Amino acid sequence: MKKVLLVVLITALLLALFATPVLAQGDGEAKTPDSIATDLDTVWVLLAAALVFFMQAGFFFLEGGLTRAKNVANAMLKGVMDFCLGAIIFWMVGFGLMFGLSRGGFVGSSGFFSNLASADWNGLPLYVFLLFQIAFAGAAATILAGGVAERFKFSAYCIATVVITGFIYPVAGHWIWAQGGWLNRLGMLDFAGSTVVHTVGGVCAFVGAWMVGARVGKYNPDRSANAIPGHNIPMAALGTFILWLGWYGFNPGSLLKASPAIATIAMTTTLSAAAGATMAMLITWGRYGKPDVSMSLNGALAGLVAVTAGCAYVSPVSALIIGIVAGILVVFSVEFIDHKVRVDDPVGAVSVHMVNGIWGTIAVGLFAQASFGQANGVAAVDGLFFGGGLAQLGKQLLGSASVVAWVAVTAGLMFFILKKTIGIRVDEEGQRVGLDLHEHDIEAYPDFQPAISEKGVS
Amino acid sequence: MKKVLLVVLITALLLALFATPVLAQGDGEAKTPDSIATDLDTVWVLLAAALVFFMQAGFFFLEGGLTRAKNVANAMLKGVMDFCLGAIIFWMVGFGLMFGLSRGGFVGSSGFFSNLASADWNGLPLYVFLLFQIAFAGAAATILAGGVAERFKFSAYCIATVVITGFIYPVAGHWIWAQGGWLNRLGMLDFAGSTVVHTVGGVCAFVGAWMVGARVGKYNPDRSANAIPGHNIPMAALGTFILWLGWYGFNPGSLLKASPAIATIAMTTTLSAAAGATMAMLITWGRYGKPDVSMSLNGALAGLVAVTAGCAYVSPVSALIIGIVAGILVVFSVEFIDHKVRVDDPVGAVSVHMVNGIWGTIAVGLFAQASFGQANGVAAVDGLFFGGGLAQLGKQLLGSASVVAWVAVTAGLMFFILKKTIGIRVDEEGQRVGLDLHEHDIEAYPDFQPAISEKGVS
Amino acid sequence: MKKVLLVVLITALLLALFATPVLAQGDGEAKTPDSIATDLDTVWVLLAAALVFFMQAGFFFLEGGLTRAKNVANAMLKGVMDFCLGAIIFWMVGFGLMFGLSRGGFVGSSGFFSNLASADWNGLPLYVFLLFQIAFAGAAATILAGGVAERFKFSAYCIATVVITGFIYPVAGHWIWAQGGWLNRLGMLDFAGSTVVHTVGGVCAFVGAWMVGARVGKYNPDRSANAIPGHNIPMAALGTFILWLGWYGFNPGSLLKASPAIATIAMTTTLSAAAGATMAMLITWGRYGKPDVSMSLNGALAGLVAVTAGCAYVSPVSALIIGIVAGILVVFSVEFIDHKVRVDDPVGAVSVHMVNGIWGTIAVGLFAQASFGQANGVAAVDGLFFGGGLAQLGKQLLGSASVVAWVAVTAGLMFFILKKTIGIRVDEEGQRVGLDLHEHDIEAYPDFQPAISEKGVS
Amino acid sequence: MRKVEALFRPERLEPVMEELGELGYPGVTITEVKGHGKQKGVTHMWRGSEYRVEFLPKIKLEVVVLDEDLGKVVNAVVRSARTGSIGDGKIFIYNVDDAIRIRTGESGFQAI
Amino acid sequence: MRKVEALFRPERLEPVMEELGELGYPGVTITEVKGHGKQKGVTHMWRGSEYRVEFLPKIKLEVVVLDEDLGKVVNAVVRSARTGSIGDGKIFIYNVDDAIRIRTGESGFQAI
Amino acid sequence: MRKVEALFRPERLEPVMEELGELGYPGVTITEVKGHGKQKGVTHMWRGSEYRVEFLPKIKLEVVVLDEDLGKVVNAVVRSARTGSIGDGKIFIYNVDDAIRIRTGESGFQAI
Ligand SMILES: Nc1ncnc2c1ncn2[C@@H]1O[C@H](COP(=O)(O)OP(=O)(O)O)[C@@H](O)[C@H]1O
Ligand SMILES: Nc1ncnc2c1ncn2[C@@H]1O[C@H](COP(=O)(O)OP(=O)(O)O)[C@@H](O)[C@H]1O
Ligand SMILES: Nc1ncnc2c1ncn2[C@@H]1O[C@H](COP(=O)(O)OP(=O)(O)O)[C@@H](O)[C@H]1O
Repeated sequence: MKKVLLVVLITALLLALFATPVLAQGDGEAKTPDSIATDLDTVWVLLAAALVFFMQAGFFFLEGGLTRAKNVANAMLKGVMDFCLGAIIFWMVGFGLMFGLSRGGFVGSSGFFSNLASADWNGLPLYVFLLFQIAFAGAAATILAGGVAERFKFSAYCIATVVITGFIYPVAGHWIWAQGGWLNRLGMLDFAGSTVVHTVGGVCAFVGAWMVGARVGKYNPDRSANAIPGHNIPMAALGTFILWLGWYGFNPGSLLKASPAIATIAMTTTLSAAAGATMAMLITWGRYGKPDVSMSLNGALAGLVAVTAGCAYVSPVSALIIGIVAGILVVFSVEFIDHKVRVDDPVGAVSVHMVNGIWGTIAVGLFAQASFGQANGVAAVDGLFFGGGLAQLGKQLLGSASVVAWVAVTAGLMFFILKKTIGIRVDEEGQRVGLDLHEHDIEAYPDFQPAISEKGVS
Repeated sequence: MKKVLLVVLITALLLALFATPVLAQGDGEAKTPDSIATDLDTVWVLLAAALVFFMQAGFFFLEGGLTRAKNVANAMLKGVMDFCLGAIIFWMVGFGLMFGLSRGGFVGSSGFFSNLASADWNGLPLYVFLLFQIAFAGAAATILAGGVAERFKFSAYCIATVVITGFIYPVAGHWIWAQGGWLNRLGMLDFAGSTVVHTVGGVCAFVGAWMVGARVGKYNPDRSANAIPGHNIPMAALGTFILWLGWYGFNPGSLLKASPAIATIAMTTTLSAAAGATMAMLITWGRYGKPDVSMSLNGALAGLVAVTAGCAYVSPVSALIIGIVAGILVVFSVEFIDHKVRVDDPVGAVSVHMVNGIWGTIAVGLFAQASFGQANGVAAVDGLFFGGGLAQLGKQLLGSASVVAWVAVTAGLMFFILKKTIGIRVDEEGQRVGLDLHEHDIEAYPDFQPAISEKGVS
Repeated sequence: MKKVLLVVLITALLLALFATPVLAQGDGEAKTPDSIATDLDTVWVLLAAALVFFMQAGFFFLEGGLTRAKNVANAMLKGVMDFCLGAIIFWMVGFGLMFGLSRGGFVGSSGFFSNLASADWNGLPLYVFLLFQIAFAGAAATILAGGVAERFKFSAYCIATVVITGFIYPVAGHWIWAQGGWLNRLGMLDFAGSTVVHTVGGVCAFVGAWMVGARVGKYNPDRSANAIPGHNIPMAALGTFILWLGWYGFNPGSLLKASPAIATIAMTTTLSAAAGATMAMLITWGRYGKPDVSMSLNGALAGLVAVTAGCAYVSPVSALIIGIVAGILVVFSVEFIDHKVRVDDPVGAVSVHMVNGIWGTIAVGLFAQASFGQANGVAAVDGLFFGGGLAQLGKQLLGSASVVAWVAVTAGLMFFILKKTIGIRVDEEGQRVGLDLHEHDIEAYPDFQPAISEKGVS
Repeated sequence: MRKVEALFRPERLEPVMEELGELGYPGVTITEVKGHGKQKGVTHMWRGSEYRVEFLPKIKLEVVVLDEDLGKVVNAVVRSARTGSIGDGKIFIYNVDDAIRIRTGESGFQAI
Repeated sequence: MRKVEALFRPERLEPVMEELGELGYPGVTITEVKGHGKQKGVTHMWRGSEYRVEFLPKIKLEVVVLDEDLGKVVNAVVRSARTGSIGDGKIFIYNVDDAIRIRTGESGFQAI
Repeated sequence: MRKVEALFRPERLEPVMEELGELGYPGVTITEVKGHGKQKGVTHMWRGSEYRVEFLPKIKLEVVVLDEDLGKVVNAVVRSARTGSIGDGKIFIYNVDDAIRIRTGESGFQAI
């Protein structure tokens, strides 16, 4: 040990003597308005990407809080790993499929494994755009986690994440967001991803939740549903606020440049979220007798998801209305899926992301105003309610339906293959002891005594 | 279902054929230094607003952590809903009352329900300014939550929030921050809101806590106080750090533009917070024998609140002193209010926000330095300790006293009316079972076994 | 009281009558590209500093989550106070020692107690640079906390924090980051602080953990190690993500200006983190049979620490490889330190920060590419694997070894003196009841019933 | 010696302890338990679905007393734990063969 | 009167309660306990080190019954709590001297 | 058969279990309880106000033994749980009418 150190030191000293230190070069070039604008856009999109990245923590805290203590470490690791795996895969292949040179409007075909010292994407440094898109891919993938919570095999989850970020999501994204994507060329509008991110994630969650089956104990033989309360409400509340915070990167950041328009976009985002939470609170107050905490949290998220497609095209008042509808939708949708459809969605991922992703996409066709789109420097289109007729609405419906179909089929196939090979469901005994012990041999809260539940220790 | 889809698809396809896709227009206009400056200011204030928004989570985590487990879901929902209701109401009326055309320096009268595609507020996009102000209004309102924690009716809380963000806060804000506000014209200085936000919120909390009465079990028949320990110290610590993080939007963001001055403002903010926590720790160490965790957290917040008025006018050394005083004040104030005033303030909201809001406002009159104000591009005023005499101090005292009086009267009236109508206090039985079950029919932590407390299960 | 108020009011009114209100001056000067560039750099570095500041919460949540419930309030207060004390001390002396006029390349000698209305540091406002550096100093100091968790006296911890941020860290930092620092002049490269921050903090943690001794119950008489599971996995997961988020300030912020290079830096940072977590997960899956949650979290952090030195000099692919190695290293290092070295490091601080800090520093000598450094406007150097030969590697080894030696000696001396004077170890009984009660007379979770552990109540 | 094992509502712990304190019987052990009896549990709502909590929290208080004090103690508990509504709980009396104080090794009535 | 004290696996609580419910013995008290017996605890892994959890969670169910019902109740519990593997637990029977219903003050068999 | 019910300090659980293990009595049930006795609770400080915690955590260890082993077990617990200061706790001995092993249905001494 000592000798090694000595040799190292001496070598280093010798090297040092002869070395020509290469100091950092000052960037002597004069600043120009254009170069500064690029610098500013880079800063803005990078910080937006960081906020969207942080949404991962919001997702896994929301899921963890709304499910049981015995599965919370699994929820954490799913949330960590879907981002990590997703980031690598999306950088490798997803990005190329999504934003590469379009093959027939259906899929991209260049830009894989980017490894350039300096590159550019429509005036923005490539890597900040890529990073922003990685964070989006992570969000789309992690929506699945909530829907299949408390019973999905971790190994299968990792593979699903890879397939979603590497294939299902980028293809859908290509259609709508790539220059040459067929829905993009058609004029379908999805500003920040009600369809691209939330519908894709929500449909994955729906199909996954359906195919993995309900949690043990969720449905009775008479087909009635049991409630399985979440174990940590503050955790869910913080998760929701982290998500909301992230949305200030998600929506205004999607403009991909600094401009006064990001202010308007942030404003519509805020009003829709506030309206969604308010409505969900009021409706549960009316229906259940008391204002429901977890539904109000879902309401805020529903408002955020719904305004995501239209945030740059609609007015603040319209955003408020979109949020109101979202807050109503989410409550009834949760009940409907729980009691009628009987797909077990522990955190309401389907109601928040799929249902309101679709609603938000449609809402563009109803509420878009050319004046807002124009002022924000994006598409100037009038929706049905502002004299634009059915044209845009039709495109929105088509876009939403196509993506739903695409994801339903591909995700369905994926889950089917996983089911037939490595399996996707943790067995009854594994669910009973909890995924933390069963999948990771860990207790999330070993210092706290678990409460005795009806079914034994929870 | 199938048919509908078919029709939709066909319609959409037909539409698509004839549609003229409206693509996003590149903003062809050349960048100018001025336009970039606006873009930059927009980005900066938007991100500052996002940080201030996130302070909501800091507030509800601090409150939740310093109170009992049986009331924590209620604390969460209060924190969520006061922002949501506040955002909508402030956008509707508060903003107009605060920043609209001044009526006699007392109240604004324009700018309600802003719904413009593009608008401007003193060179800044209107909506980013509005969003920043919404976040501030939310902060002012949510301070109440901590003071009345664990016994206030949720319905009454929602109404109080609406009144504060829609009327009480904007009027006080108009006086000091609107161009024509009477205190503004007088030259009272409150850079980021020690008075406007914190004194307003703190007085609401004080009056509210006083009028709702102490929590069951807080005071004994012999008038001595019982301690009611908080249930989750890490939660309170995270809440504090989220708040501190938010302050980097709150204080430097209040300059409303990007400039080197934000660096100085962030610096004074940091030193005061650090000094506040350090002093609170040292004093509790001396007084109680051991360094107290929750008081040190309060100390940091006290330092932050106190430097908020002066952060752009004082030197780093002065900021340190302001923080030191704040850290001392908060400890003695908590004890004084608990044991002498006998108003039950579970989280120290009054000591942190009202007492230190007043102290911070006064401190401007003592520590302001024209050199700092000038360098920061704000008011160049010398305080008492820097040769400026009593002039500024007088204005500060007047401003603080006026706002205290305004809020005490209006909030008092509001709570009085609420008390006489729907009631503001959860009854003894409701407090015993906890507000989570009583107000929301939810258990925040159903999987953990509650500890047996002296008074039965906590 | 009433009278005082009256007098105040009257005085104020009189004053007001004669007062000449000093309104905020508009900054009439025209914007130039250069002034805007400075404004932008200020905003960027300020927000980066805020993110790095928030890493404190990440650190104390990670530590708290990976240790026992009875010590968590202590972990919180350590994390709060090391930042608060560190901020004050670093502003007072540390900054001057680190970035002041160099005395022989060894230590700085100016810039203490900065208290200027406006000052400049290489074109950046001084205070934003200072704030950024304060946040870094806080990070270096707080790494110690995790290593000595659950048994270190709080008083001694406070003093250690002061010495680290006021002396040990700034001197090491001077060598590498100050213009005239001897390692800097030699050409050693440590872009964002794998050595300056992480190795320094990690060696402090190692020496501290070794000198304070293992926690009671950690090692058996037969020298075998017991596992002492952490009490709150979600807390650790959130802490990790807060840290990761902060790294988007830490690494790209270290460029100290807005430029497209920050995008590349953020990209390499992300890929290394993702690779680190993925590898740690896979290796634990292989070795322990199941994917380990806390190790995967450590893996992400290991990847982040390792890429910190090289993030601006290496390509995305290289970053991925650096992260892969980091993820492998961290798992084996944790086992090695636990079972062979027998130094009790509850959270893996040594493996994450020291081991990977060294690895990351070395990695620059292997993976640096002149093309990347040049494109990012920093040093253009080729590492061993890119045809640069051993030159840079030698410098890196020398730099790392020198800093390890410096910190080992000074920190060792510091802990030795502390041990001989006020003592550094909480006695057996104190550890048994927990540091929360013993050091702060507080229960972190009084409303939850502790689980019965093997050794009695945990 | 007898053991008095009382099961009652958590919120009655304070009055019960006060009464016992007055009797000079501060040596007690309490356990958090859950009970089910005539009182039937409650229904809560979670996201639109109802669920029943069948077991309600109760306190189990155990105090070992000398035979002659049995009546006093039982009466004290009944008095102070009663609210009059269903769910007030039960007291069971057991015989104790012996008692040992760990600290001193004393046994029998001296240990109580 | 007798007390039936059954120690069994937490996951058997639901079937046990169902069987007892059918017998009309809904008055029960349960406690979360930890047990150690022939069943020896489990080994977990934490960051590369193994650790043993010696005590496994069990439910203690107490029900005081009239002497004549003892057999039925014991049989019901044995039937419904059994899985057949080690760790199924034990039932212990104690004599109860007296029972008092706090709400009414009734004692003896009326209190059960 | 007798039940040994020992109440002692949580930190003595490990030595107690070791001693019992040596006696070959690994079949035990433990419960987290809170106690109040001669040892009077502690005072803490919360934000400048004092508050008392009257009940201190104790472990209740229950082990049912054959009559002939009673002495050994009691002695083992007394030896290993003692610290000598107030609050060391008590041991109570009860008679057990019967024991049944759920897994096998065996009863009486075979069930222990
Ligand atoms: N036979 C019994 N054996 C054991 N515990 C019982 C029995 N009967 C009642 N209990 C306990 O007493 C509590 C209160 O009993 P319950 O029948 O609900 O009300 P009340 O005592 O007012 O009739 C129950 O929750 C349970 O803990
Ligand atoms: N002698 C005893 N005294 C008290 N509790 C016992 C005794 N023997 C067993 N138990 C309890 O019963 C549980 C199951 O016993 P164990 O020996 O593991 O399995 P089995 O009953 O199937 O033989 C233990 O965990 C413990 O709680
Ligand atoms: N008469 C009693 N009945 C039930 N439990 C008792 C009795 N006396 C003491 N205990 C239990 O024993 C514990 C220790 O008793 P204590 O009087 O504090 O100390 P010591 O046993 O050293 O005299 C108490 O906390 C309580 O749990």
